[in-house]
Amino acid sequence: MAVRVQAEDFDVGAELNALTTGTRRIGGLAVFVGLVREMHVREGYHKDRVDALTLEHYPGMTEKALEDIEAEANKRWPLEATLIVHRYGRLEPGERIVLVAVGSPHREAAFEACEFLVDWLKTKAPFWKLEQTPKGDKWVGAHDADDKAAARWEK
Amino acid sequence: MAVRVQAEDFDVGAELNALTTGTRRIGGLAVFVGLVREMHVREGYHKDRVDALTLEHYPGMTEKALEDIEAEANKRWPLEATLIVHRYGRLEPGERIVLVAVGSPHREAAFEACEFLVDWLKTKAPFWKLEQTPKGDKWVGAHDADDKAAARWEK
Amino acid sequence: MKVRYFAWMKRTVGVADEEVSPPAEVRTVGDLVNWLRDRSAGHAEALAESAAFGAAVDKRTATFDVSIAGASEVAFFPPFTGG
Amino acid sequence: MKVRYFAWMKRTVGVADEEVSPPAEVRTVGDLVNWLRDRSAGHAEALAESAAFGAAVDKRTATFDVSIAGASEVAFFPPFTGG
Repeated sequence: MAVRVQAEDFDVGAELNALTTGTRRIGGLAVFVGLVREMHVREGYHKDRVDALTLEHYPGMTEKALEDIEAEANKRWPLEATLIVHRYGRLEPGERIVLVAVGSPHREAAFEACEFLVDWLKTKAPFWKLEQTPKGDKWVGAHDADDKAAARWEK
Repeated sequence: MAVRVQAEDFDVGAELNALTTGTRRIGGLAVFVGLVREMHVREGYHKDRVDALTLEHYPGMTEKALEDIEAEANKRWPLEATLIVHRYGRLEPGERIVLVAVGSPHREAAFEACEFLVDWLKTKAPFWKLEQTPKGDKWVGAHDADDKAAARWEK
Repeated sequence: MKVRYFAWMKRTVGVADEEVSPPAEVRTVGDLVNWLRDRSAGHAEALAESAAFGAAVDKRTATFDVSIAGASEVAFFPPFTGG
Repeated sequence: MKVRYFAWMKRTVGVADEEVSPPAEVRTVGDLVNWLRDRSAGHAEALAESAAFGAAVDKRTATFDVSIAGASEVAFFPPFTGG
């Protein structure tokens, strides 16, 4: 179990190797990598172009929130390994934002727990996205879809 | 879109980098890595120990089957990138067997398509597992659970 | 007690954090919100709609009925948009 | 026409593949199964239970009612256990 919040990029291959080395009880490793997507680009009409994102977070609270979420996943599913790495700071389209990796003896548990972690960290970890556009900075609003995705795991 | 069947191990980090480089339309990358799990090991009583697996496949048909499954996923979900790498030959506990990676603008589509690919390749791609145990070789039987997992995507 | 603001609330209030000493009758997160609104026009604007933001007491998410007694840090922020 | 066997069926039949020339009345995969059973005790054992194995015609999965007319390769194998 590990949680990291950092400005630097992460090496997905190295992270996954470290996670699975030394254990032979992982049958399935489910992984999610979130990337900055080039948004709202219309051919020749760049009104809504996003040049970059800046991720602000709440140092100290972020780590606690991610550890709580990770502990909850380990309580709900039989997991052998979990990892959450989340970046902050300025990120351009194509850059990695977040890595979530879950190893379990069984693939169903790995997939479910990975989706759970991604859904919950979007709504329960203190990050805020500021979009840089040609018209100026714009704070990203919360998505109803993300709230719904997170709510399906409430019990 | 790409499918590979090979005896050699694969480098997860390098494969994912190659998959996402050059496109900025991927917001979420869902990945599954299947590993050989140490099975049925009971402390001091190794009756059911599995020393290794040998994966046999049907060259020529395997590639076609995987390409069909990959095409089906691309028909069902809006995907930007898909990759299936499956190994054959002798594999020891802890070794990687299969890599499935799916990039999409949206994380829900990436997760669903990745699970779909894993479920379908288990039941529709011509691979057979032979277990090496202290008591001799044993062919692995098909799992009802795998059939059920694959069936939920039938329509 | 330190009060911190994040994302657009920080820009609207005009400071990232400030030391405050609310009177004894300010007992909960909700009481603190009411009390802070009077500090400036920026505070009043940022804290106007209680449904538009959340809070944390000592770095744990807290609802507005949670006590701030003994707390060293209270934070206010808009809904999270990470991931 | 080449017939191929995989996994335990290959061991039970005793060969990985063989060239066969079935008579004209052997029209479908099912007909071929019946015809192959008479070739040896190993064939009879491997192909005894039609529910226990599947087939492919020219490297595409095929049910037992599929025609083998013009096919260059027919394969028989137990349920897949990859992934």
